Amino acid sequence: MYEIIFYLTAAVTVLAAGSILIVRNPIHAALYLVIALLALALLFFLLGAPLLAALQVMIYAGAIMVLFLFLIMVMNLRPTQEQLPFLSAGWKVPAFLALILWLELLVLFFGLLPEPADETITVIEPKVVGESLFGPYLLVVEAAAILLLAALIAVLYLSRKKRL
Amino acid sequence: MQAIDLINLGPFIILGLGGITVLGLGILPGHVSTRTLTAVTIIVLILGTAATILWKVPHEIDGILVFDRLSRLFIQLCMLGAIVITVLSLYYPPTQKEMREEYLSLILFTTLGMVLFISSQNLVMAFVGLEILSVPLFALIAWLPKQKHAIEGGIKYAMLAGIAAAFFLYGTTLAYVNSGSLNITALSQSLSDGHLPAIAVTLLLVGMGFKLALVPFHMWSPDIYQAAPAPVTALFASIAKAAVLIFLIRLLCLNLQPVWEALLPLLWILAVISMFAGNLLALFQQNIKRLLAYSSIAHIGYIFVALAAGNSLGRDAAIYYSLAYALMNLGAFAVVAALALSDKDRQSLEEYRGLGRQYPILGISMAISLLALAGLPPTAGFVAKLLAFGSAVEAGHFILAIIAVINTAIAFYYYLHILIIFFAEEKERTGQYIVPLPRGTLASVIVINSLIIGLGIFPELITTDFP
Amino acid sequence: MNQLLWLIPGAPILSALIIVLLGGFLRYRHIAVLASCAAAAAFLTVLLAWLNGAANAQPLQQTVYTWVAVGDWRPTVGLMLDRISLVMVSVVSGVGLLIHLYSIAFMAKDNDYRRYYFFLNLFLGGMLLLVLADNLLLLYLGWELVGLCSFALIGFWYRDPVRASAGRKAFITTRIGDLSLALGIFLLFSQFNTLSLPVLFDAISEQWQPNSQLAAITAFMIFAGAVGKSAQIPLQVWLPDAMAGPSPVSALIHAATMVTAGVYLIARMHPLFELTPLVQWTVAAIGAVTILYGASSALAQNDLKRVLAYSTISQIGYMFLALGCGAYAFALFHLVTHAFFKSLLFLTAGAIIQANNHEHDIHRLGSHGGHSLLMHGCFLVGAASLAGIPVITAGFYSKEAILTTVWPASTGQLLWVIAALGTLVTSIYIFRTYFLLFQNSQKAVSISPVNRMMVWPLFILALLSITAGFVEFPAGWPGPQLWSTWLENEFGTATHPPLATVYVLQLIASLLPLLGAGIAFLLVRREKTGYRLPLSDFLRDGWKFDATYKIVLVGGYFRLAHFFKLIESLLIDAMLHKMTRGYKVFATYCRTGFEYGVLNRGLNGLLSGLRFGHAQLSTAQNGLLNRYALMICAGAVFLLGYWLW
Amino acid sequence: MIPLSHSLIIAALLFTLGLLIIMLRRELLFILMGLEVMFNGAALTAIAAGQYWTNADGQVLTIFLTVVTAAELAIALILVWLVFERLNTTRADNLKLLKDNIDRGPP
Repeated sequence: MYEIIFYLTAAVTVLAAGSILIVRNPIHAALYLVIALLALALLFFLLGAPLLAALQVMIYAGAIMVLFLFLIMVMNLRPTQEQLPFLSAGWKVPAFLALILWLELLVLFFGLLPEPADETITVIEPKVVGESLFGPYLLVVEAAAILLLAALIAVLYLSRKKRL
Repeated sequence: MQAIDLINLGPFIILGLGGITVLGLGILPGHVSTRTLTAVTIIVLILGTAATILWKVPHEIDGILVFDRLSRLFIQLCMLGAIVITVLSLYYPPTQKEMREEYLSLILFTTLGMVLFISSQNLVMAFVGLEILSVPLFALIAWLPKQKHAIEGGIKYAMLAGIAAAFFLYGTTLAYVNSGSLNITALSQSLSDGHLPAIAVTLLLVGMGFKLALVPFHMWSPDIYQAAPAPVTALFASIAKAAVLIFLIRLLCLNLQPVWEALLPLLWILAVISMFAGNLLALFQQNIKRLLAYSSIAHIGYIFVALAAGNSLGRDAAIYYSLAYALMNLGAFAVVAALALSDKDRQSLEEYRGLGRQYPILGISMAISLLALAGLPPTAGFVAKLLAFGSAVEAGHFILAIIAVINTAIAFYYYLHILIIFFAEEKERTGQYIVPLPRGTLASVIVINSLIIGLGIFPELITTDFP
Repeated sequence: MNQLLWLIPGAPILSALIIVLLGGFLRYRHIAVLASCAAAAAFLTVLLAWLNGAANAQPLQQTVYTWVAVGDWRPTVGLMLDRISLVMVSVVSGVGLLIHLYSIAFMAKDNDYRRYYFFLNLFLGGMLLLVLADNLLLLYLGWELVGLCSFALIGFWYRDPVRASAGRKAFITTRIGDLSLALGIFLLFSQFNTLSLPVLFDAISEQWQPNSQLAAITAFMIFAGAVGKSAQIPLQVWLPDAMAGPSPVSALIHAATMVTAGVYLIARMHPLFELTPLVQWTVAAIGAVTILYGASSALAQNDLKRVLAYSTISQIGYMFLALGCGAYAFALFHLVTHAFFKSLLFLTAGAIIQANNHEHDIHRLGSHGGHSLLMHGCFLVGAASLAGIPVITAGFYSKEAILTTVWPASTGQLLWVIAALGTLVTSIYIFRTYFLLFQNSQKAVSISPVNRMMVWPLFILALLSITAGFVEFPAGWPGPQLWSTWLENEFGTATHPPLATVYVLQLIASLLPLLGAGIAFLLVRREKTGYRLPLSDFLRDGWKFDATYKIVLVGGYFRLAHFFKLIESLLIDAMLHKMTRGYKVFATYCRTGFEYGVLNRGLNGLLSGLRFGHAQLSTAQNGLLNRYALMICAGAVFLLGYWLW
Repeated sequence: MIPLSHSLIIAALLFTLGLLIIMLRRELLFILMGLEVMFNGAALTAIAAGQYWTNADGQVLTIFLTVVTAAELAIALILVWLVFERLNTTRADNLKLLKDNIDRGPP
């Protein structure tokens, strides 16, 4: 049962992400992305990371997607007039390259690590994550705070109306 | 966290708090002049440099950051570079009105990113450091949103840097898959099973190769060099690249010796294609910023010649070359920044005709920087090339050394071409906007060039005693 | 003490850098004091070395820094202070200091003081570097630095075309020697793969047989370098003209330091020279000829400074003579005493000339009269020392030592006779100058009081010109022979003939200066009545060397060209007409075939290849974001593909 | 229990899909979405590996990834908006101001 749910969710993720390739309407694309990200949250949950599953839903689906949709509306984008990528001339080389890349990764991953003996999923509790985050990774948290501050300043500057 | 940790973290704390201080000063009700803000920024950077002197013994915090001679040297270099860039920006006409607390704090933050990246011992720290380094750059490149070029450069850089970051991150996660830890030293410990660490390092190399503008990840660099304001170009063409190089050297040469040795043929190929592509692209280029971008691609190729040697001399040569490279490019772009017109940089080579005669100090500085880039004694560029090619010869890579020397010869053509135009007799030049040369610019140009000469005369100061 | 060695050349060079970089902010007084302090610092360091017993200890060595270490190739800036260099360093820094002090007053009125002090300091630093270098590369660097500075200092008043051309002449003439020296150094490096002096000496004595051809060639090359710098025949022509520079410069460069660099070089490289007796004999012979040349030319000069210049040439001839006879210690001894009395003479001459509105002619200077008593005394001391008045002057002791050791060398008797003759002539010309200069000094009223700063150096030099000889009494005398015993370790002992012979020789040699002074007195009395020496024009022009060079080299060249032109016209007219035509056809063929076909096409091919590559790559830089991303992806595929493969 | 390699392969697929989106789509917003997909592929790898090694580092890594993505995306979006406003386009192939000038050719 567990396996079936996992592979099904994975299939949904991949299919939703693949749909972004071919849809015309940006809003549709954004919605597909949301689907992919939500499915990914489920995958996280299934892989024993409940905290991250929750965070994924909140941050991506909640916050980032809203940004996307907001921008699409502000720019008032119509369904694109561009030809579908599979019909345009230059699609073969990128697709081929991406396929090769994936195959390479696949081959390289093959049988690299011994699979663990026990067959159960160990849930990694949010508490453990928190302790790790504010224990050894404290400095990185501080650095991330600076990163967000820098991004904030940058965005504020670039979006200032007065100058334009 | 102990007292010694705090002392060692001094430069980082100073930079972070300094950035916030500059921001705070900028929004005070009473108007604080840009000059004051710049002064505060420079003081913060000087304090940060001073704080590195407190590092006595090599020290490591929780496997996250490491403080040793290598990181100290390059942290000081980054701080110095940031000071120079701040001074240049203050007198850089196009951004003069746009330069307030945001700009200065972003400079400080991006410096913090470099400093973290240089001294990180942990891949997560490295990733976050890399992002702190590059996120402010997105904005700094597009700092003049009135100019279409700038916006285009900004968006291109943001997108492509995102891809590079994704590759870097993917490499990080694969390293984690390999060893269950994100520490660099741990990565080397479980090396026995397969070549997962090698794949991880390769993907990290893609991410870093983008930042370094290594062929074939170099395509962005001329466009962005052209788009960005010259001081910002100087920033990411010199010290940012040096920071990335040092992390690469720390990763490959200091911690993952076996992977390094396995990677040597790959580094060999990358070196050759980078040198050829960079020099060929630069050869007939007429836009000086693009030309310098291409030339720095070739220089990354020379550094990879040293890395491809795979011996300790190669490592030292790469370290020395990184330092020299940062200084030389800083010198060249500082002159470009100093000669900017009121609203944009001079781009075409023809716009520089005769300027070397008009501004003798800048002319001499440009000559020193370019001759150093071309690799003439007694500059640091000569010693760097000597060490790099010497290490290749020592490792038995004669063909590589010969290719490198041929490339140096090709490169000589375009460096001299710039200089000839720079010092050409000027034609009728009336009504030309003449840039008044401020003392700060001159001083920083002089400091950089005396360092180039000084390190060429005393290279032993740098090349001794790396772990 | 080892750690302070760098200060000796370092202090003047640093001060020179400060003067050239920041001199704009400084006044004359500051620059002069700074420069003098730098010289003083160098001298004090040397003094400190003496006090610390450097004279008796092992050679001091300091590697200031290794420039860069690549494999086995480690060019270093290393300094070495052994006894030879200790002698040189003491003289150079000491006399240099005195001349710096003298210059403070001498140059006070000149506007170009900044340039002057820059080059003076740089010169001093270069000379000290030359002397202290522990490898030939550094020595050569100092050698060139000294040459460059002397060029700049001789032509210091470059607005006067004559003076400027004198600088050029000095530079070009010494360049000929420098070239030869460089070739010699290359030869040594190619043979032994090192330039470090101690290593080199070991290698030379181990690997080269005595009389080997290679050794002879190398030694000759180095000797030619020394000849150029030390103004020996046939490269002596630059020195008399070099008097165009300011007098302190003449004293520094052409009496105490630069011209003795050649002597130092040969003394330093003596293990090499000892392998090749032939070259050594050449050194002695050149020295002997130069003695006569210089002395006789000085006899006929009327320009005060030219007298001294020719005298310098001849005195350095004595040093070369001593070097050639293996008496290195005495060569250095004479170098020291010569530095003292010749600097004294130059500085006195400079003061006299300056006090009399830059009048150089000794007759007119003499008839002006009115030289101060001090000048009179100083010049007399210098002249006596130069002539070698027995017992009381330093010049006597050093010259006597050389003469005694010349006798037992090969063809020594002949050389001795020449040298003794030289002594006589020396005495004649210098006392002639003296009598002419001070003939009217009875009516001495000091017209322009000499600056105090100029007096002290003169006084010290005068004292040294008298007393410096007492460190080495001639062979067979009941006095100490400190000098030769002290330098024994470096050079070994010089031989001297049996004592009976020695005493006879010494008696003759000590009578000659007195005789010369007497002859000079008579000569001057007759000269006042209009008498002129036979051959005086010939002598005055330095044996017509300049003219000969002009005729032989320049004229010969033109003759040759003319000759060729004549032959050419004959041949073309007569019989080569047809061949020319054939040649033309051939040339045309070559041009079309080779030049256009191979050269042009090859070069164009290369160029268009580069252009093609540029264009191809440049087209890829099309600004398309997706294309750039594609490239990144391709790169990743390539890198990962490597691991699969 | 899912073998680690299966998760890795799915993650690699997501990563390459994201890359493919970037390479094929010309709309700037689509490119950004592709970037998100790439990042999430990496995140899935990290979570799967965290499960394999049963330690929290994978999740910590993912949290930082989220933070970084948010920061980067914010700036990227504002730049897209600027492009739209100043250059009146949302397509990547209209951004051709910066490129090598190949018409003039070498001198």
